[in-house]
Amino acid sequence: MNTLDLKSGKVTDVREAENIVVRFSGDSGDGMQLTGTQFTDTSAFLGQDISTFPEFPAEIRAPIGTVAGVSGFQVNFGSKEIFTPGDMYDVLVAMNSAALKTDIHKLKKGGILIVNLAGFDKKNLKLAHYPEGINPLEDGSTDDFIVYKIDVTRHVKDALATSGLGNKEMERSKNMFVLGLLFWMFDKSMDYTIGFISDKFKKVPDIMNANITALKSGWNFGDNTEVFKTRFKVDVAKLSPGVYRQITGNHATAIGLICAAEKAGIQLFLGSYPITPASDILHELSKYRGNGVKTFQAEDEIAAICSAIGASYAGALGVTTTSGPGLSLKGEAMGLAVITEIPLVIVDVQRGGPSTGLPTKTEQSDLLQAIYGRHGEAPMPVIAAATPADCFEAVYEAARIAIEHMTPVIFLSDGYVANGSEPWRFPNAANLTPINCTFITESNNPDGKFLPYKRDDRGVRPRTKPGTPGLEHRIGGLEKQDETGNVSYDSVNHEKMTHLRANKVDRVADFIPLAKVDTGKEKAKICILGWGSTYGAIKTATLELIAEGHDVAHVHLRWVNPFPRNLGELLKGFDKVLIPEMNMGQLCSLIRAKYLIPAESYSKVQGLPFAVDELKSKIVETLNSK
Amino acid sequence: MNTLDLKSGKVTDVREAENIVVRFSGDSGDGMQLTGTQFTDTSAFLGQDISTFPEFPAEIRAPIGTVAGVSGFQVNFGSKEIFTPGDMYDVLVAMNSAALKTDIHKLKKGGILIVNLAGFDKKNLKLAHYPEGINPLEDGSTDDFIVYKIDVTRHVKDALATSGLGNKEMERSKNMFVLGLLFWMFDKSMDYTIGFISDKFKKVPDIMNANITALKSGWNFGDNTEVFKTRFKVDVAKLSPGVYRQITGNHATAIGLICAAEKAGIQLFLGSYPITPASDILHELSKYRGNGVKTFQAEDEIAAICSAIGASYAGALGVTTTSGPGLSLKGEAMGLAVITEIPLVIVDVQRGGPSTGLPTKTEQSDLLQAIYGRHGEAPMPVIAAATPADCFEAVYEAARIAIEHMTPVIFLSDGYVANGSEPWRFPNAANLTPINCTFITESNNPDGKFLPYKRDDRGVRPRTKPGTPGLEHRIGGLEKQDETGNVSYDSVNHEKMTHLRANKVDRVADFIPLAKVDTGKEKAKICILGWGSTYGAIKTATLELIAEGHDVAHVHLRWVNPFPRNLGELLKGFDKVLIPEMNMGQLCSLIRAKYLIPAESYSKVQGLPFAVDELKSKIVETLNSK
Amino acid sequence: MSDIISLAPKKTAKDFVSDQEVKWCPGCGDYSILSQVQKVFPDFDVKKENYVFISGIGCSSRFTYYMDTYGFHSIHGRAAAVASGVKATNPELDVWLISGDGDSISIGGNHFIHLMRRNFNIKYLMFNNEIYGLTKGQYSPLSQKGIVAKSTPYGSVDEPFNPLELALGAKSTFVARSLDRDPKHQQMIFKRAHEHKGTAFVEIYQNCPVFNDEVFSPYTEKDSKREECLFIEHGMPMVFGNNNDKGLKLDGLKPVIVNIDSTNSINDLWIHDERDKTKANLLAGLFDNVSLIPHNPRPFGVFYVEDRPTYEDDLTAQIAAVTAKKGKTSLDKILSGEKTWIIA
Amino acid sequence: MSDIISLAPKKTAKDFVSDQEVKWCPGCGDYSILSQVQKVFPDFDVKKENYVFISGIGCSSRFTYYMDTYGFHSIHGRAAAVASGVKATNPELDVWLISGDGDSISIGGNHFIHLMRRNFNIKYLMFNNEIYGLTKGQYSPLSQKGIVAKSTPYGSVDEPFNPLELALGAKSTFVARSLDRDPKHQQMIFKRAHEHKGTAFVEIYQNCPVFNDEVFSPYTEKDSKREECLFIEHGMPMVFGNNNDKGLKLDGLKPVIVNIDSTNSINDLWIHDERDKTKANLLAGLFDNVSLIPHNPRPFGVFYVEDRPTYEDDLTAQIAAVTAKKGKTSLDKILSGEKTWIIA
Ligand SMILES: Cc1ncc(C[n+]2csc(CCOP(=O)(O)OP(=O)(O)O)c2C)c(N)n1
Ligand SMILES: Cc1ncc(C[n+]2csc(CCOP(=O)(O)OP(=O)(O)O)c2C)c(N)n1
Ligand code: SF4
Ligand code: SF4
Ligand SMILES: [Mg+2]
Ligand SMILES: [Mg+2]
Repeated sequence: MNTLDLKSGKVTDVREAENIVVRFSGDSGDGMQLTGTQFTDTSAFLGQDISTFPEFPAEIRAPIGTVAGVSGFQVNFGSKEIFTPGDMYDVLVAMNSAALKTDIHKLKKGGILIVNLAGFDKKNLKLAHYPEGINPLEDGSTDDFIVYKIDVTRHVKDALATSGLGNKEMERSKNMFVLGLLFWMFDKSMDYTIGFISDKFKKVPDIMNANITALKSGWNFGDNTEVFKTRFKVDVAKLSPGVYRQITGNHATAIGLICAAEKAGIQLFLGSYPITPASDILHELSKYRGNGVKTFQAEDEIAAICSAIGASYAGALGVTTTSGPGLSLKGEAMGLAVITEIPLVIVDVQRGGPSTGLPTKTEQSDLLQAIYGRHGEAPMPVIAAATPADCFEAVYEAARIAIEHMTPVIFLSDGYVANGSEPWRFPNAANLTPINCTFITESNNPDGKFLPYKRDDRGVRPRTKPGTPGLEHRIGGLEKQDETGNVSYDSVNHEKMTHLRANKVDRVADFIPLAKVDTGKEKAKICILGWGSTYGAIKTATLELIAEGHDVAHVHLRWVNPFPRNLGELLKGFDKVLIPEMNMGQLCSLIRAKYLIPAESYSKVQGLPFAVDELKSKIVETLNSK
Repeated sequence: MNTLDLKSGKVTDVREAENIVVRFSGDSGDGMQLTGTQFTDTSAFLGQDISTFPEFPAEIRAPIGTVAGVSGFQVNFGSKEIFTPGDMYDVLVAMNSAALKTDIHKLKKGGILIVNLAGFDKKNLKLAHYPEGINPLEDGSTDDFIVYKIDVTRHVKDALATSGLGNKEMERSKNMFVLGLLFWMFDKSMDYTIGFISDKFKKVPDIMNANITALKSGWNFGDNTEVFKTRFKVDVAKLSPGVYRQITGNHATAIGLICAAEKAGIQLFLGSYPITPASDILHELSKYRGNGVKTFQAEDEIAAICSAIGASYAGALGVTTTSGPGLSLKGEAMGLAVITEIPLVIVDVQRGGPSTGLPTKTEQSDLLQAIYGRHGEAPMPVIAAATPADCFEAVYEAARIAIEHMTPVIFLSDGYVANGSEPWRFPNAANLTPINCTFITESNNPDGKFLPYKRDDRGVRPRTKPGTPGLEHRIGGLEKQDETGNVSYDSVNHEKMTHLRANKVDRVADFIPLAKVDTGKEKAKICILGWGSTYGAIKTATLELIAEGHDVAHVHLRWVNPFPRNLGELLKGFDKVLIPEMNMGQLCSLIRAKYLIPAESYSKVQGLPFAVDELKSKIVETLNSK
Repeated sequence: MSDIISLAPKKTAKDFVSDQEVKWCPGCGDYSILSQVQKVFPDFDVKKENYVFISGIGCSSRFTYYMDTYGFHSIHGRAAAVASGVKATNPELDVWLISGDGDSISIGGNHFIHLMRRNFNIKYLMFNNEIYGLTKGQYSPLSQKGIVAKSTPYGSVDEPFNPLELALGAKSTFVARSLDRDPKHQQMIFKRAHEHKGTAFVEIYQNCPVFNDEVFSPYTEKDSKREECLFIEHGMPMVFGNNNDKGLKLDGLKPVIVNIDSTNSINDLWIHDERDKTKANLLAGLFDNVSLIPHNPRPFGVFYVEDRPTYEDDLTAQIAAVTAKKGKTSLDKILSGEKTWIIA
Repeated sequence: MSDIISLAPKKTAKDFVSDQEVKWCPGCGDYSILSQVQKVFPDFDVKKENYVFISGIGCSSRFTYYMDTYGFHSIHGRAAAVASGVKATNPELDVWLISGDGDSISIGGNHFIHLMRRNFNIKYLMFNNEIYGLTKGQYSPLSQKGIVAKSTPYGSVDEPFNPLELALGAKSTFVARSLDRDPKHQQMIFKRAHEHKGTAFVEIYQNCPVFNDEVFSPYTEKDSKREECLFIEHGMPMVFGNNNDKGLKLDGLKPVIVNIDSTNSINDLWIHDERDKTKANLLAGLFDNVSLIPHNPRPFGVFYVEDRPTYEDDLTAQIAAVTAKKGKTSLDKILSGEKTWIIA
């Protein structure tokens, strides 16, 4: 529609949209992550639903201008509920040739391409490995898009001519110019970002002013020039009423752990060794010294988990955070936690494997390792987060089960939810599920010696704290006698203990919700069964397919071990079960083994989340196959 | 039958038997392992088939006389083919009260019990925790057996009265007296053992003579006294003609590796960290310095596998040997071997888990870890040994596949096959399957740079040796570009490489035998599917059940990953599939997931092998269930 | 010394004997160490329930089961990491770490050195028998080069560590050596270790009669002990020999053996200064094989002591400082973060 | 120096430049180290194909990709173990190990110390930037106490290692230190390391402009360098200072700073003896924070050299000795063992 512009009074084409996907793409040094975050936060603040997907290179700072150095930030915001950062972009901002090269293939036909002309000079084209003489802005390859070529660098320098800053410093504000322009284009207030800049650079007023000036001149550029034909109007979302914040998965994980420990009334101890993409949990938790949170940067992953085991033994909530390679190293110690029946939360933020693999990419390929990756029969509960905000609840649940059931629990996150963000209607502390952590203080054996392995009716042994008089006893990694916990090499006892440990984990199923259909109806023609971070994409695909008239249902698994009691029954109600996973079909093999149903795997191993469209085609294809 | 005794001319009851199970049981210091080994070797030498089962405590030398200190050695020998050390004993030798207490429950009704009276005095009864005043030899509890109470200690001292040895030294020959007596009882020649003693103690003639005297007086005691009413006659076995030796699983593993490396024409390098029950492979291989075998006792399991990876990289056959806890530690490095596609043999001699568990007991509980126990998609072939001698062939196959297919391979053994022994018709070196190890010396790329990840038609990349001019290149744990092997973060390439690696492992199935029925017929009512060391027990049970008229078949899996191509088809031919495992049903879940057949698990987790009888009942029960 | 003063009646050694059967081989040096620990414990002002023993895996690590205290028999080589977590969580516990030479310095080497630098207030007893006992006789990184053991039938080619040098190189704040066969010396050393505020590393020569019998006999047997051992004491001259007639002198940076006689008086000898790291390194370097002629005696006693804040004290202080400055953030504040918005 | 004499035409630095784009941050100290290695390599009598670079994980460990030699970029902390296997298998290869401070002494600490004692003939370059670069700025076990880094926003409470002391404590046979900003010094040290037959440990101060900028600037910047650095050379007096007017003297076991003037001549100074371990320890102990007044200068150069047989030579010799004595056993003999019997 053509309409009077809200502020300028000019007539522009204002397109209404339910949601818009914007991709900021530039060199690692161009500040794309910051730009994207500000755009996201502003949208969220304005009441839109959002989902983000930051992507960055494995190198700290790969050579400027190269494809290896491209850093991208994608955000999907809208007035409807948003579950994914979007498959294709409506708007692509490309700060240089390498960024264009990397991301252009996902810009929708007819989409808007904004380029920084300075990034398309000879040098940049060469760095991006375009053949000599070829400029994608001029060879017709971008004809399908609405292209805005802007000499951002020049505009910024003009705007800052009187700032007294040097060339380099001026150039650093490029991203703010672009952000201002985007704010104009989507009619978003600059207030949030101005507040942010003022706060961040309060000690360097020159820089503060330069950034604000650049931001505003970006806005003005949109407003004043006749270049731009289109603006967008995206309504606020109909989210449930409440107070919201913006949160990433790793941040949510960190505060979930703090809440769990405090709710249980015990110390939080994190033993961790840095590793991408899990390190931010360590960084975040290390800020809470004021709350008595103890973070311990161990010499390696083995020391990290062992220190956490020691901490739990001494009465804390012991936690260790890592990613794949670290999880592989922790296997032996995880077995120790299993046999000593000590609460422990193991956080694995999955990334692309095997080996060092693709450290900054996402994947779901540690599931079977989480379930089976240690010697002997050493079962433990495994839970996975569906979305960034869900990390809070999932890790809180992990801690609750660990503490209340005296068991190590694995919490699976992945690079996608860990770094992604979304608006979160956070809970009140008072409303969090209580966590019962009781330390026994008197012998549980009327006839004499304390029995550290005498179980209650949930199969759980009592928790003790060293320092408690009269309950002195020894535990360890050798097989233990039932009830007394003394070392026992007895055959029958070993089998009994193996079953007791397995049953304890299995009975966690009595303390978790039953499985249910998330979207769609029971006994639909096809069930899309997912776990972890595929949640948003599957949900969106399901919603769209249902809207298109297909009989599809979505079931999401939060606990992958044990399975909810009714899962088999629920799944058997569908004609077909399709399991999309960012691995080679790991959950699928568990489901087939347990329920003997011909579940089919839909595997994607590209270090990238599923696109809604690819999911939809696969689902329809499966529906139509005989 | 009553018959004239072969040598003495006295009339004794000589019972003919197809096979006999003898259990030697005593204190760790009583030399039971040696006694058992001598008895076994002699039987084997005389042409009988045998199977042994040594069992010893986790402590080096637990307190003398206690149940914790009991060390047992069981041997089943006979004229028919023997596949297990036997469920129950025909003869139990108990050197003290603790030994009796530990083992009497498995002596057959009517079986022979030989006790050393000196081990049943007040002190010993108390150490074995018999209640005050209770002596199992006198309270009727041994009435079901033919009991021979012999004051071995006194007889030995009498026999050695003139030896000039001290009391303690004389007592050390107790076991030889018993052995001599058993030789008499089974009419076995003492020559083999006399030879052994003469060799072992050639530097201490006093001890040598004492042992020989004790041995002979044991024989004479049987021959001269009227105490013994029964002797046994066991024919030589109808084994395939050929030259035989006696071998344990660990020993067979060691020499299998030596043969594989020599057949491939490369060095053998073992990087290992000691751990029960795998250490003997390290001990054995370290003896072969004369053959250029390099053993490296690393500082830990991680260094062990990494040094082996380095060795393979440098051109050797890199091997690492361990048991469960060590396997858990090697996970990360195993992933490195997967992605660098380097040949490597990982030997896991399984023991009771989880954690430190039951170090000296057997179990099959590392199977799923072997298959899934590392982060990311990191598949590798897994093979398991069926019997002690089969360790040779299985580890040889593991090495062959590792070398020819450029992949790490896991070889699973367990405490039972590792320490057990059997006669082995060993092969000629010349007849061993050739192993083709080619190092590329010239670029495989006519157009230029060497392509270290360019595959042949089996999906295998070329092997290089550093030091080869012109082929300099870099490999590592980051995802690699197809063909060039350069680092690549490309999404589609990652998926491609993941599939290439998976396919390479899957295609190993084209180079291994198809699955077949071992005993029984195809499409029988029930198939007993086994893997690893349950082979003997399942085979025996199947043979006996078939003889008893049941329609049972036994299928044994040597390669547990990949499965033989025809396995699904073969299994679907049976009405039922029962999978006995010394774990909680690990293979069973793999089979169910892959073939969607309702295979049932029969689980035993007692640190002990299956008894034939318990298998038989379970099979019949399953046959009869609807 | 712990800050906690016990009001209960004084305990005896027996109070620290657990109900578990001791399962070491007859004649094993471990027995003596167990007994000395049980003997000195009643002298410490620590409540029984506050003792925690943490061990790895090995014959020595079974120790934990035999003490009637809290105990954690962990996994091979990781006791130091487990103990660090325990001590960081509850600094009031009196944490004792028991470990073998393999457990400590082979598989556990990394945690060993990091524990030393961090200086948690943990007492570390390393039972050195220069062999892997529990796995039946492989050589360890402390076994002498050339040793014939199960895994090295032709003699090992591995240069061993000098564990005290390693501990010093890793910034240990307390380094001592004792012997299984000298109960009084052990008791003295355990008391000194316990007094030290920081990681106290005590190496104890421990005979394994089954797999490495008598490797330390020159230092433990009556007829050689006084010639081969140098018992060092802070502030005292370094005297040894059957008749206390020999001594060590420092010739610049070189220790020299002298006879105490008219030319060399006891006053010229090297006076032990346990606060001097250079000298501690020199002493640790007295590590000659007894077959050398001549050779230095082997020192026993406290080599080195340094006052350095413990990890847990620094951590506690940091928590206190941050809390004082910023206060405790309420859960609701943590949940809401800095920026929120309302959807009506 | 390798035993292999190359007959090919002399290589140049360029011959060691691989086709992979170098991906370190602009200004990273790693560039200089790469360039010095490439510069010295043509001077060594080693065939290009015999060089093998083995690294762990970290910014520094990417080095391997940039050398046009054989290279193995392994996993975090394990390069020493991989390299040991390579060298044991093929002693003719000229093995260079590249690692960061975290890779070497945090997760890799155990392999680090064991490599030192075993003394494989491997050149070990540790790029010390006192930070975890690749994971974006957490402190390392070599970071100064109190450092504010990503994982320790209130300042670390970890006492750092002194890596040279640690190496010496672990029986390293060659210990040296150099700086990224001193190309000539690096080249000299790399040559010395290469000449050494055994594990040559070289610590290189390496600036990480992104996460730990300028920690070493006192030693690299023109205006402070000559006051703060003590360049040591075997047989030479220890002189430093802007005008070469200061020196170190040994007062008994204590190093003292003196002004070179009429009272203290250059002849009274401590003469560096790289064969003296006690002095090497003293030198390594000169590790003062520059903010201390007064403080010792930081030494650079070769601290210590010791001749000790390499692991691979001892192993090769043992194989030769056993083979000479017992001969090679045929496979058939191995297969049959000592005792066989025949079933007809
Ligand atoms: C991960 C792991 N690797 C190996 C072992 C086997 N193991 C147990 S104790 C031990 C060494 C024991 O030697 P030491 O620490 O010196 O103790 P000692 O028995 O001599 O007291 C080994 C290798 C194990 N239990 N766990
Ligand atoms: C097993 C494992 N744990 C953790 C990591 C993450 N990681 C990669 S490099 C690194 C530390 C890098 O620091 P440093 O060794 O000092 O090298 P630099 O980057 O500073 O050169 C860490 C923690 C990993 N890759 N693997
Ligand atoms: S094996 Fe050695 S160290 Fe272990 S208990 Fe026996 S004597 Fe002691
Ligand atoms: S992060 Fe630091 S060490 Fe790593 S490449 Fe950048 S500047 Fe160099
Ligand atoms: Mg030991
Ligand atoms: Mg670093």
